[in-house]
Amino acid sequence: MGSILRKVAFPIFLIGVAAIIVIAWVPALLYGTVDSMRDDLGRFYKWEPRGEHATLTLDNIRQYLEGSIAGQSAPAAHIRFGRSTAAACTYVLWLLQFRITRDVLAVVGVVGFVSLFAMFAIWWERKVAARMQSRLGPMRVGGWHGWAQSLADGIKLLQKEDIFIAGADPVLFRMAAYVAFIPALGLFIALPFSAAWIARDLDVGLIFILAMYGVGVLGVLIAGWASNNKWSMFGAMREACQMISYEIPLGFALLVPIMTVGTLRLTTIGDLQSGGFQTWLAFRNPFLLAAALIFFIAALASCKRAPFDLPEAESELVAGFHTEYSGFRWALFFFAEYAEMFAAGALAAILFFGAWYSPLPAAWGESWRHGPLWQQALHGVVFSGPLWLIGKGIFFVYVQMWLRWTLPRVRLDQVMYACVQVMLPLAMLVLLANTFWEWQVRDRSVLGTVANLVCTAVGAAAVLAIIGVGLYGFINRRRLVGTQVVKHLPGA
Amino acid sequence: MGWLHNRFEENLAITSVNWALNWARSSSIWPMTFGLACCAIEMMAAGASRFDLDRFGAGAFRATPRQSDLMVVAGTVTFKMASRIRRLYNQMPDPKYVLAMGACTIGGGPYFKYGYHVVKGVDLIVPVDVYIPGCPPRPEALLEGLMRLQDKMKRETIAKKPATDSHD
Amino acid sequence: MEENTLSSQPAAPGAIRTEEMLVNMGPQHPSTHGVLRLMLRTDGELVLETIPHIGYLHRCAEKIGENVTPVQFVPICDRLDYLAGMNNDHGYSLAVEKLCGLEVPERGHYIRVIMCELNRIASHLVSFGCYGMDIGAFTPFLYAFREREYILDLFEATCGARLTYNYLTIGGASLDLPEGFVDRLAWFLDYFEPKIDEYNNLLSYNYIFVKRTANVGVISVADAIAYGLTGPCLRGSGVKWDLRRCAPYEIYDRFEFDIPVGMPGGSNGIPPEVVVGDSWSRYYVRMLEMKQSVRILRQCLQQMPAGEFRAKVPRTLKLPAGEVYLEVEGVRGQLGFLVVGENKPIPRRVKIRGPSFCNLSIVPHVCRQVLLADVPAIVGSIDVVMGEVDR
Amino acid sequence: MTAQEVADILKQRFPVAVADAAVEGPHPCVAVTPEAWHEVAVFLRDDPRLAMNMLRCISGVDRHPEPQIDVVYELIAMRAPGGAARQEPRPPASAELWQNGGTIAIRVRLPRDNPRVRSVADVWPAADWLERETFDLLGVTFDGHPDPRRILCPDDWIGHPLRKDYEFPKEYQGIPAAAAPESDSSRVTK
Amino acid sequence: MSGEAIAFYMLAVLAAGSALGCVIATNIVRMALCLLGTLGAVALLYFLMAANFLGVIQLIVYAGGTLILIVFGIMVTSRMYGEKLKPRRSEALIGALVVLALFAGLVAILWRGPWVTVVPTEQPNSVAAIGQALLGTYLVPFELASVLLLAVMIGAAYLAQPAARNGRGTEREE
Repeated sequence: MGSILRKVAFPIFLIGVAAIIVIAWVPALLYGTVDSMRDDLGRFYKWEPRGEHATLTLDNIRQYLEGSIAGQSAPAAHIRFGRSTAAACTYVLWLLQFRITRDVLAVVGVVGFVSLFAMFAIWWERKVAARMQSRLGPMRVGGWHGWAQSLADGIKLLQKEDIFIAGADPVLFRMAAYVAFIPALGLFIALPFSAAWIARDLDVGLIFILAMYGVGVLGVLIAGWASNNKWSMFGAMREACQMISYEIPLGFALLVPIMTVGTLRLTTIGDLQSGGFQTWLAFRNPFLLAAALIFFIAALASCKRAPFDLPEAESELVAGFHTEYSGFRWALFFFAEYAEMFAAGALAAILFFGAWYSPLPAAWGESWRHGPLWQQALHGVVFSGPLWLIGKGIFFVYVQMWLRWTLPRVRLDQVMYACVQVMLPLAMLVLLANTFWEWQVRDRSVLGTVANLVCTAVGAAAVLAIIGVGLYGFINRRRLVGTQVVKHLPGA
Repeated sequence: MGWLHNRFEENLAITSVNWALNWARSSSIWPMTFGLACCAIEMMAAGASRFDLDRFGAGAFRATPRQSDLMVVAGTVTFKMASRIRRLYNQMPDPKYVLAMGACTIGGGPYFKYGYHVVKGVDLIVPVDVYIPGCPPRPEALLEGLMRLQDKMKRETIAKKPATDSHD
Repeated sequence: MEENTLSSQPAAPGAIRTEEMLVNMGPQHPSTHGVLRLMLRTDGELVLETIPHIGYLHRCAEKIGENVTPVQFVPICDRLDYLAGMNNDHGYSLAVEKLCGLEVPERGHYIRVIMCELNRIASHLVSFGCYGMDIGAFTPFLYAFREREYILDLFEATCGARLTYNYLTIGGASLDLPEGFVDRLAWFLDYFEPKIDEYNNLLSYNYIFVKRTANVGVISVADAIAYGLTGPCLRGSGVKWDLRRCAPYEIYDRFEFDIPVGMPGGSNGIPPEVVVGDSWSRYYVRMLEMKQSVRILRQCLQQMPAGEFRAKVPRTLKLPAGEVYLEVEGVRGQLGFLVVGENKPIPRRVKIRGPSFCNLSIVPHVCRQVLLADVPAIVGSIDVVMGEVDR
Repeated sequence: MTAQEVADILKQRFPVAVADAAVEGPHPCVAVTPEAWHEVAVFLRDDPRLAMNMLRCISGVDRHPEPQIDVVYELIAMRAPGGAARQEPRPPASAELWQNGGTIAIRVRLPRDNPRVRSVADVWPAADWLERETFDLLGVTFDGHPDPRRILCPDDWIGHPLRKDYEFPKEYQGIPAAAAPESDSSRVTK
Repeated sequence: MSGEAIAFYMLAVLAAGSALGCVIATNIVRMALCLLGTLGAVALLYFLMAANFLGVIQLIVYAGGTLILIVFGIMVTSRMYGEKLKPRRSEALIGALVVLALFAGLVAILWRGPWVTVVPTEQPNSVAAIGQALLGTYLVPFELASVLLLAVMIGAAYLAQPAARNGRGTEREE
């Protein structure tokens, strides 16, 4: 059984990944279908926008799909269904028009995404770390570069005994993992993957995500307290100190783009950056670039990633707040951490780095957006779409990993010093400066254009530098690890 | 044995689940960061670039026993340390495994005769799954021991065992 | 990890009442380099007092030493400071040779120096890597082990063992150097020397690393001497004292090398935060010592004579009545052996002065009123090997 | 400064306390009576001519059939390059080599049934752990030691292992200690 | 019953139940956890009423800020484990009286207040409107609150000062 599985597992895995992408794509297409259907029918029947006919009936849909509505020669703008398919699709489309259906789908999607991403990120972190350390990382499990490593870890953690500590608070010890995990999941509700791919497009989405970050700390705090272990306690205290302090520069850094765009709605903020690389908010003026940097550092501290990983500092606190957690309960903390990491990266992308848009201006792809299906799909890859946001998020997660495996850890007083004495005044100054900039400097003015161009150049140089370093490392990947290791590389 | 073990009647479904569980367990053996003496250096070397335990999924050294599956007893066990080792073993969640690395942990090694303070074999304190001889064993030997442990894991089952069968 | 005892003594009157906590660091703790156990009395993150508990690796080496012949005891010496087995063998062999009046042939001397200096580099590499890990930088550790493998390959080619060599023995070395050793060593030295600068750039001058270690755990010269600190710990405090120079043994007077000491920050590329005697200085002395070892090794390769590698040692070596106390500059400090003979093949007493033992004894003095995160930084910079502390 | 000179200075200052001096051979050694040892230690450290500022090692030697245990203190004088023998609180770091100002070993002979000597942990802090170790392994009691506990063996350990007539434990806390070598200690001393 | 009604009743039960748990629990951190339940449920109720901004502020200020500060404060100041809170009888009596008075007041207000039963809709730009109101109509109370907070901050800094002088917290950071 094992040998057969080993051969087919990787193709199955690849097919699975493709299938997940397709499955995730279909509802978005169908939402569009249903909405346009309602618009068409509403226009045809002259419905009131919020009247009694706001809900489509099965008959409406069937007629629409069959194209049998009088006076409607080409009812479906972009999809035509045959008679038999239409009957099957009727029920699906009918269900999809309700908000509750979409919400359920969104929650399933979010949970699925978070768990898949966490598993991917854990595997990836091990590979990234290994390559930085001239190792190979997981190679055996599953075949191709140990792709099934996280899966094996997950199944193993499920089998592990869920140790409950004598002397710990029974309720709090068990609840803490959920209190940490649920907010990490919850913040994805307001996190747009693209203008259309969002569970709830809140008008205060940004603060909602911040609030979720804040609530998540409570889980860590309770976990540390309830474990009846001093190392856990130390970890929890450090986490609380760090979070409470860094929320302030984080908030200030976020105020800068908010001030520029004048909204808290993340989809609006994202859509403002559709005009290509130079319209990304971070490159608008130098203060936004500085704000992006401050935001990223503060977010690192909030996600308790190195060099701010004091709450789980291994060489000081054993494993910090989760010292006493075992099995899947511990995995929840891990999932929460990786979810928050991704959210921080995605937030940085949305607020500063062009959200779900590619560096090409979205206007160039406008015709593809309404073209046939393959053009739409291509538009999602080339111009804008969730893949871009996920890609950017993963890139920022990679930067976090990069820092983690490069930098030593700072000390608690230095963390506090950096926050209160450096980051906070800096963030305030940036905010103040940005205020004056937005007040005085017009977009089309000389100063505004020059600043935009300079910042764009800096950003482009950074991107090119990263690509260059990556290429250099890739080309010299056999030389850089040293002869000793190369001998052990497969195929060497 | 974990909470799943010894609960189910043996049948086809259980065999398949068993295979998956054993595969997961043997593919993700997380050792505890726990070095006692000389062998610990070789254990570290086994985790480092040249030998890289992580290739087998066993490179995630956990600092706390609660999250580790494998205790590599690497080095001489003394009487003063014995109670701590037992406590650490008890702190690990089931299913857990012990790998006795080196001559000292197997039976006292060079300290067998005059080592008044040396425990003559860690199996006097905790049950041992795999013994790796050597003083210290080379990292390759540790990898070999890990694979023997994987073999052992792959033979485990969650099905009920006959009552008379008392070996582990 | 254990014995969650709570103490709640009221603080000094007038101050805000605080709870003090006793926490146990070790014996199983990622940063205690083996089985050191530190009891910390803390007030929040502030460590008020540190009490080391040792003996978790007490392997009765001295008892074995007075029950077996010197040749049989050499392998046990390997396992004292298991990161620098060659240096331990060397020290014990020298002590026994001094007691018996044995003369080592010229080539034997050179082999010994080569092995000792190579092992010094290997051990300092581990120290460098582990110290990085104590501070939270994981990657230097892997790099250090990668370079160390080259040295271990050389050792393996020479004597067949990676860690416990039993190579430098009474009267010289147990085997001659293998074919091609000199070339391989020369290649390694050329490869390794630039790496030291690379690692300095990676870790030593890293801003966070300097912030974490500079001005932390400062040991004054007077304290260092009073507590019997030796080796890089003593030199980190600015004392230019190295037995290879101050009381030359073996053939160290034939080589040219510097003795790196802790220097105040601001010059020579040393970060301005650094104070003589702090953790950074101790760490940096080791980095510089690796360079000096490379220098010594290069000179060894140039001067290397041919000939015998081991003196004629009688099959049953009788130790004459009398005692000898001999110290060599081990990797972690002065490694001393007191051997008491009584006209028998087996000595009456072998006392080992492990440098880590004395170096560690300053921990309660230094780890007072420091932050919790400083404790690994200080203990790591002292670089103890528990095999040598507990013996 | 040679061992002979050190021995002469000591003999001159403590004519009674210094029993004999064996300064020839590989291990120059001065024997001191246990009662006077602390005073001699302070003198060794503070006298500007001697300035033995570092205690390198303390070893106990069991002379089993004879009822005697020796405690041997290894001292060394480290001279700062400026020539200052005693260190000021913080002598300046220097780029010059420190000098070896001479070494000496002090032997204190103690009765085997009740070995007692005054602690010198207040003279050289390094003696703190070294004396604890000597107590642990040989059972020498150091009066006035700040922390007279065992250091290597557990607190409930029975006996002092480096005594020649030490009997190996059969078990410790329920863990069997197999293969205690029978009559080995007698083999060595016979 | 519509979905919103179901959600409302569930959240109401959660909020009330958690509040009750907060009163009954003897362990102070468990109280905090119950408080989180209450605050979170109330925030979700706000979301249900399309008062997104209020809900988010409830979460960020009370659940994410104040509650954590409370728990943090508890952990820093009190004994770590196992201390149970048992009110004395007199305390319970006074508490009951206060609660009764409050309850009566609330009932009176509920009785008199006008009830609007409109399906809540999301306001297009509520955040901007709130901002305008705070810096326009209610500027004086807003600024007074800032002055109060400033005073509190200075007071806290003053209180914390001796501790910093005793420790080495300040001397490290120069």
